[in-house]
Amino acid sequence: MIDLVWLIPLFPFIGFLICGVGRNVLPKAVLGTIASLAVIASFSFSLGIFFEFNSVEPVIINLFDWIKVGNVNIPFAFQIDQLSILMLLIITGIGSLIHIYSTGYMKTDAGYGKFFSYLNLFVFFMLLLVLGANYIVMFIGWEGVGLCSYLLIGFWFTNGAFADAAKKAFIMNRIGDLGFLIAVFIIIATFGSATFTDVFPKAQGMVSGDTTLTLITILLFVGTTGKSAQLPLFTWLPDAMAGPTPVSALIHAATMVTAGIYMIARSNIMFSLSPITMSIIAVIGLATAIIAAIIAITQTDIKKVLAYSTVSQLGYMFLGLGVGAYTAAFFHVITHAFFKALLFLGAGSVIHAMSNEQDMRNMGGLKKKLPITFITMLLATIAISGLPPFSGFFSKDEILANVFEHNKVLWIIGVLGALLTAFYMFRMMFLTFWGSFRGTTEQKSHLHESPFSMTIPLIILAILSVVGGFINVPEVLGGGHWLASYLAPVFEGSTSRLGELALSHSTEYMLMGISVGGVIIAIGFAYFKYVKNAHVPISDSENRSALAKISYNKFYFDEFYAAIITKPLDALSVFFYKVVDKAGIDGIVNGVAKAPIEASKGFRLLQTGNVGFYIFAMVVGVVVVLAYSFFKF
Amino acid sequence: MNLLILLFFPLVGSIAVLLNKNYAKQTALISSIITLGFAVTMLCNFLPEAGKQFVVDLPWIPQLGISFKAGIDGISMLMVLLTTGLVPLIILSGFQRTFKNPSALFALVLFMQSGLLVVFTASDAFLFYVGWEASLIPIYFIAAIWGGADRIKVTMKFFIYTFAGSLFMLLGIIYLHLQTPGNTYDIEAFYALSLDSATQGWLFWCFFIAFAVKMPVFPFHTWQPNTYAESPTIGTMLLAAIMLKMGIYGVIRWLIPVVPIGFLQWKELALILCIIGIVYASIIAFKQKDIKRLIAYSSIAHVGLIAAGVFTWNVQGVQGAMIQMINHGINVLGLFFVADIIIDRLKTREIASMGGIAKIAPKLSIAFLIILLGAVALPLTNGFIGEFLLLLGVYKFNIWAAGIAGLTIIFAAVYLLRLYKDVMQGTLNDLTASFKDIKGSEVVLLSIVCALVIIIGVYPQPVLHISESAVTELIGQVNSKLAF
Amino acid sequence: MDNITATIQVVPLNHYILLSAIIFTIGVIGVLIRRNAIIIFMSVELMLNAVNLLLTAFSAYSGDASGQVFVFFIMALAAAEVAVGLAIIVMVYRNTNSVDINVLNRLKW
Amino acid sequence: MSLFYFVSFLSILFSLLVIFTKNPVYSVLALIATFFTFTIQYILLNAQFLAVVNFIVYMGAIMVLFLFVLMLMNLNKESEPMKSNLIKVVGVIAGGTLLVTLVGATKMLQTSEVSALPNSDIGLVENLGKVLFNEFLLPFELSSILLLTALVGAVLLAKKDKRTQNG
Amino acid sequence: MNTLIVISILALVVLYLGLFKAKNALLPVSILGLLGALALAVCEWNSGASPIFSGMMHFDNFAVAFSALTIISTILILLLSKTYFEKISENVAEYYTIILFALVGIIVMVSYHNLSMLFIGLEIMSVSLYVLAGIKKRDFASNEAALKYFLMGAFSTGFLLFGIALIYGASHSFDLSEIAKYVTDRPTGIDPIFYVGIILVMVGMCFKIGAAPFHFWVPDVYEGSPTLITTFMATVVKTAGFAAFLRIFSVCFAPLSEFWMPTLLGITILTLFIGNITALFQTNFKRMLTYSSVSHAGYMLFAIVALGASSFNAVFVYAAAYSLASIIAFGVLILVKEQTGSENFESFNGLGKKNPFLAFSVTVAMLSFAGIPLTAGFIGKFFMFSTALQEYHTWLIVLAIINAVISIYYYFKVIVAMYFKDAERKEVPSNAYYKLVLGVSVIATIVLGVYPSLITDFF
Repeated sequence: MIDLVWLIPLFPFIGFLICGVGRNVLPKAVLGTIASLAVIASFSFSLGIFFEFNSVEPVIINLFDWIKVGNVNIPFAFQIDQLSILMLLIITGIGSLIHIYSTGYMKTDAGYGKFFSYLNLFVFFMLLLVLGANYIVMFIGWEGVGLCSYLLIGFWFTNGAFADAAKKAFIMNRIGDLGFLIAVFIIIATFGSATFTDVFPKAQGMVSGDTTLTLITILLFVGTTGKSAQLPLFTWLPDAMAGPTPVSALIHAATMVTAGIYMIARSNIMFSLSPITMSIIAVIGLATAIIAAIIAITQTDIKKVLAYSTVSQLGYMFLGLGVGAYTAAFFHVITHAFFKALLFLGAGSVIHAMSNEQDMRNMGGLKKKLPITFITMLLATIAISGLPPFSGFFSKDEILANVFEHNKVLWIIGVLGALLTAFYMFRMMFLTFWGSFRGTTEQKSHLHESPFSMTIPLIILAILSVVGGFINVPEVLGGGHWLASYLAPVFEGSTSRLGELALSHSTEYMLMGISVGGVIIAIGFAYFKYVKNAHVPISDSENRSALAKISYNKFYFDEFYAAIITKPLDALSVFFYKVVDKAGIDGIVNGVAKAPIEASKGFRLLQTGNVGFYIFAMVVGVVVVLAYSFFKF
Repeated sequence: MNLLILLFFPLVGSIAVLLNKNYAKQTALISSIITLGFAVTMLCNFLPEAGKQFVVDLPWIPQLGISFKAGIDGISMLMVLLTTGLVPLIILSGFQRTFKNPSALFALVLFMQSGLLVVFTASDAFLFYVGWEASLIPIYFIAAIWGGADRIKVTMKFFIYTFAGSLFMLLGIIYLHLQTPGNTYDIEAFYALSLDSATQGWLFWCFFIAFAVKMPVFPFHTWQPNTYAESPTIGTMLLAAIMLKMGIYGVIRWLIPVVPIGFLQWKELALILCIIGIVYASIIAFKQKDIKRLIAYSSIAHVGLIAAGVFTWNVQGVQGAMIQMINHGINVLGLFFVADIIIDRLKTREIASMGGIAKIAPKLSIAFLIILLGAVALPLTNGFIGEFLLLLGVYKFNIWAAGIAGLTIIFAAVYLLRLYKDVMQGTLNDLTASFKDIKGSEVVLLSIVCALVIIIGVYPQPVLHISESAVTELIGQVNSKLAF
Repeated sequence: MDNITATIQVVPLNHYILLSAIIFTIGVIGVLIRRNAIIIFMSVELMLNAVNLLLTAFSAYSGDASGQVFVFFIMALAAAEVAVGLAIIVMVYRNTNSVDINVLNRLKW
Repeated sequence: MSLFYFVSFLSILFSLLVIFTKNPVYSVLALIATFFTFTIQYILLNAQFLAVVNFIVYMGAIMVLFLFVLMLMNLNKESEPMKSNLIKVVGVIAGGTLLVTLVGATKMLQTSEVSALPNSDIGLVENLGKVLFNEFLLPFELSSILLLTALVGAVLLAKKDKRTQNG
Repeated sequence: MNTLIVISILALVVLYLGLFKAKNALLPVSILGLLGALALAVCEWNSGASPIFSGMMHFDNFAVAFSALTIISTILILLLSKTYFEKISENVAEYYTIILFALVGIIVMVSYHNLSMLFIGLEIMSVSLYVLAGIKKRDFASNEAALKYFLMGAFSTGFLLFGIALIYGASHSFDLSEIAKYVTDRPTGIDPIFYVGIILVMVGMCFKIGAAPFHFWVPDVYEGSPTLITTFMATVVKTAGFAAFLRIFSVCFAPLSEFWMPTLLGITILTLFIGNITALFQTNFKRMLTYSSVSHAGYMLFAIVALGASSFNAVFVYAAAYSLASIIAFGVLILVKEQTGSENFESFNGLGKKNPFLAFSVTVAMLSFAGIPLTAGFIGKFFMFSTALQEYHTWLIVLAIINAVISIYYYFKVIVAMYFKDAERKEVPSNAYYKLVLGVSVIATIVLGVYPSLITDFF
């Protein structure tokens, strides 16, 4: 079965082709079914491989020689190991659910077939990303998912703003990708290969803090900041909410954005040997987590809140990576995939019910109308807030525990961030489901629970969000740390270097207590503010306090980038074109061309038409020629 | 003799087109497809490792040491395939257009093809030069007769500029000829020369200017955007897709191996110019208002990278350049064809007046997107293979150079996606509302282009294999000369 | 006659060259300063005669007859040239009623 | 010897008169005088044949032609508009410079002086005739073509056309 | 030698035909006679090992080749004259006669071996041309051209003769071999008047070929003369001038090249720039061609500047290419002028549409002038550049390249007018002779451009 691993990406690819070609021919039901079945088939295969795979060493499946130039050989090859298997399961599993959900959600959209073909294409690229046995194949997936993200964000491209958001996402990803690409060049130059199984053993032998490794890892991290929406390249992700909601769930919450974490986890050995990079990652991760959380507090668009929440959670994952807690970070990837996908799908259900209304100021009191959505979303909110025994508790707690061991200051900030998370998530819940309905009467008359195709995935994800944490219950809570032991072969090199988590049980209990307590207070605060006082965020036109303004305007990142990058570049473009190119270089070229013409105007006057002058010129010529000859001679 | 048929069949076709005025397009297409057939036959008999094959060596002007000597090695083979492969597409692109005096147009295209093939196969410097100029004349007429409003001035500038460049090359060629022991123009004799470094230094510039103008490399590029914009699209395609490759091919075959020490002296400067060109042209492309001019500047940027790859003179760089020449040919042809479809229907080149076309022309939008992705070097499209190898080559030269050159992958995305957004996305306006989707030959052409974009992107190895040993050998030869 | 020749022997050849050069230059100056086509033509004749003298002198001093033969040819040329030249001048005069060369300036630039 | 210098002086004087007299007819007369001094020079150089030919051709034929044309055109007055003095000065300076350069270049190295005439009889008709009809036969024949051309050409140009064309 | 006799007799025959009013026989007889002369010239290939007629003439391969070239050019030009002369006056026979006499002079100029022959040949040619320039007797331009040409030609003859006299004074001979012997026998003791002689002969020859600063007559005379005569001047006469120039300098003065070469180099560069730059601003096609003719003289001077074994070939090929292109250009100009009455570039507007053949011919001619490959002009320039580079005149070539680039601009102006500018016009009428001449010239230009070996292995 492992030999047939190439079938896993092939299914969605075939689905993509069928949906793409038949998008206007086949009926919608068929299209949706084919697309979903393709992903479900991949999921089944992934499950099969999951059960079959029991090797400690990764299995490499070479498909064909892709690029072979000189001593650089890049085969098109897949690598199966624990990490990629888990990623396969997440992608295909959640992918399947979202496909099913989408069959309901997108039912009325004209671009139904196109949507599913893109979605399948995305799954295909995502699978390539995690299956690639070398950085280049990974890069294919890496950029491929970026493309699909672009296509799906700009799905409703007739809206110019959406198209701009798509463009922005692609370009920001590209900035990171350049870092990735250069890192790959250095890897090839240093190790002579880009294949993981060649690179990592060699890297293992290098000293910690090696400059080349530091450079490689920093550049790789630059790559991840784009893809996983970290500072300073995170601004595309909130804008990416322009895409259909299932896309936000699949791509911009559960899978694509975690590619960065996957990549660092995959390259953990190199990172473990670069302490400087690790610190940078931790700091940037935490900063992202906090800034995004602060922004999320004041957002009024339900999807924007979730988007910033995603950025924030990704920040936590990077914080985990930064302190060497690869398993914990990856654990958070899994649980986050469950509850964030659920939250987005739930939000989608709400938006669906509200006739595409996304502003929470126009919602309220929906829990009666949308019971399933409400309950599942509530579970997910609790999970993300980190209340035990929901999944988010375990994963976040493990990250924070590792951070605590590493650096106490980071831990304090991290916990603060967790409190903020709880606050803004419950704020969202309260604003949406509690209180009284604030929308139009027309919207009110349309309110309805979503169809089964949409609610069933919600329920499944809700279950996973609740119980997902049990795959890696720490020993202190009597768990078996299954995930850690399962992934141990992948992180073996790093753990042997960095060591295991070595906190005493009592400390761990204390940490859990602090964070859970804080979270409960935060929720209570939110409850008082938004339920008891029924506070509704003010409209855009009213004045906010300075802090709220900064938060509401996303710390002015977009404006800042516009001011220091976009506008200068545009100005530079005009300057280069009009001044340097047209006037400068072309001016010189034209000037050189003009010179003879101007000279011509003068020269022709020599030809006066007067014989006397001609003869005079001849005589002068003879004199000069004679004089010159003899002078020279 | 096989090669002679390949080289001169287009001329036969050209005459056939002139005689068969009523079916000019069809005759031209058939002729070019037959030429492609010859090229493919040769490819089937081609052994990449066997060095120069299908050699023709006929006396031409014996008392000057000039012979008609041509042959095909891996590098030439790729260029021959590029030329013979793209010309049918270029002819096809004119199928739904009406031209005044079409037989003359297509005869010129075929005539030019012959010249290009001579350039890419010549082993004799004189022959090379003749082919070089012979391909310039037809394109001048194509651009100047069938071009846009401003064509006369623009094409004159183009012609004078390129002609000036090539005359300096002629100076270099004659000079080298006089240095060879047997007073010959044979490239092998040029390779065998070992001149002192000062001589090689100025000879480098003689050749470099000719090639740099053709490519064009910053700051010799100012003829290009206007010429591309004003030429009829057939001409633009010929210029961008095939003709500028003459410059790069020239660098690989006639510049670096002939004056290796001169190359060594000026390598850095050449590379810096190339890299400046990449960034500079990309930035200019950001705010271009004219669709063809935007693609033209993008072409400068892309070619800058190819040239930079060549000047690094390592296997990755040169091989990357080889495959990227093919890719750039395909992509730029596709882009210009898409632009032509849009311009033909809307009668304007102004990007600002377009928008929303994707809504009513889904086929065009898909094709455009695929070609565009090829141009921005997305993995699994052809562009990625080339740019990956090129940047790897540049990286091996210098990491900072690679970093700056690598900006192209960001910048290309910026301006091309902006173009796509402004043209295809957004809302329809009065002008674009009646846009008709592609049909007939347009579909065929764009399908072929898109298929090539993806096929080469997914499985480039066969293409790379053709030129690999020739490139390796050439690099080895130069490096051994530089070793002492 | 012989004694005359003997007297001449004392004249250095250089003086003949000088004389010819002076006459030649006078001819050139004549061409430069006059506007009458006929006078200009006459100045040209002066130049030719200077050459004739020079050739004869060289011929006499070197004892080689070919120089004098050459002078004969120059005279033949002069005759031919005068015929054609005066014909042209007459023709021009018929059209313009002038032999002033400054009138001839339609063709310029 | 002094005869040579005297004749030379006369040559220069008359030739200056040729170019500086305002009346064309006087110019022609001065030119005839100049040619006469040349004839004397030829005699002094023992070039008798040339002296005779010069006398007949130049002083006889050519000069008569000039005079004839001048009279024909009624140019025997001082009708010629003279050039401005500036042009005259410039012309003289240019000519003077030419003279200086010519002579200077010639004199840069000392010219060898010929002290004896190797063969004083070369200028006699008999000797010259031998050379002319042996060695220089071909040019002699060809000069007939030259004269014929001039003949045809002069007639062609000088005769009045019946038709008037501008074609 | 036989060629010379045949042409001389032919001229007389034609003159008599004119007397007997056999107008229709003029052209056929002239052409047949010239073909015969051509055949005789070709027969003497490789037979003229030594000078004949007491060293007066040396009909060597050089002479044969240039005779053939000039005779062919003359034939082509005469073919164009079918209706041209008749429009000027009735004296067509005399025109043919004088052209043929000029050709006699030219044959002498390419085969002389004695300075007296050079002189006589040159004068036969010049006197004929003075007459020919003025055959449009009622046309002011033609009058002016004739008088300017005559006055300046006679003036420059004075310098040439002075030079010849000085050379004779030093070497005591007019025979080229004797002069060469004089030079080689005493490399140090050469009389300084000999050097002055060289320079003055150079000046005289430069005047004849129209090199700056002795070129001033060229534009005016070429423009004013009847176009057909201009064609003759620009092609046959110029070719002969170069042949004569090259002959004396290669046979006699080659060992002293260090002395005269720098001067001639200066003249060459000046000629190139004056010709090309002045041509740029012209609006009259004919006048543009005259300036371009000056610049081509500059290119051809390369062969003399870099005197060597390949100079003969270079001048021959260049002259052939230049003659062919000139015949095309002037030939079409005659037709266009007949229709529009103007010689400006505008009168060519739209020619490409109405007269594709004429336009194509002119295009080929312009490309050949500009030195674009696959035309004879390129081969000519190529030979010139090769020759000059053999003597390491690299900077000269660089300047020549700049000039070649400048020249593109004005040569292409007419192409632009013909093809890219539309104008209301009727088809230009042309007769079969024109088609024949233009066709032959175009084919020859292209054939020589593609396979120059046909004429390049003469020397």
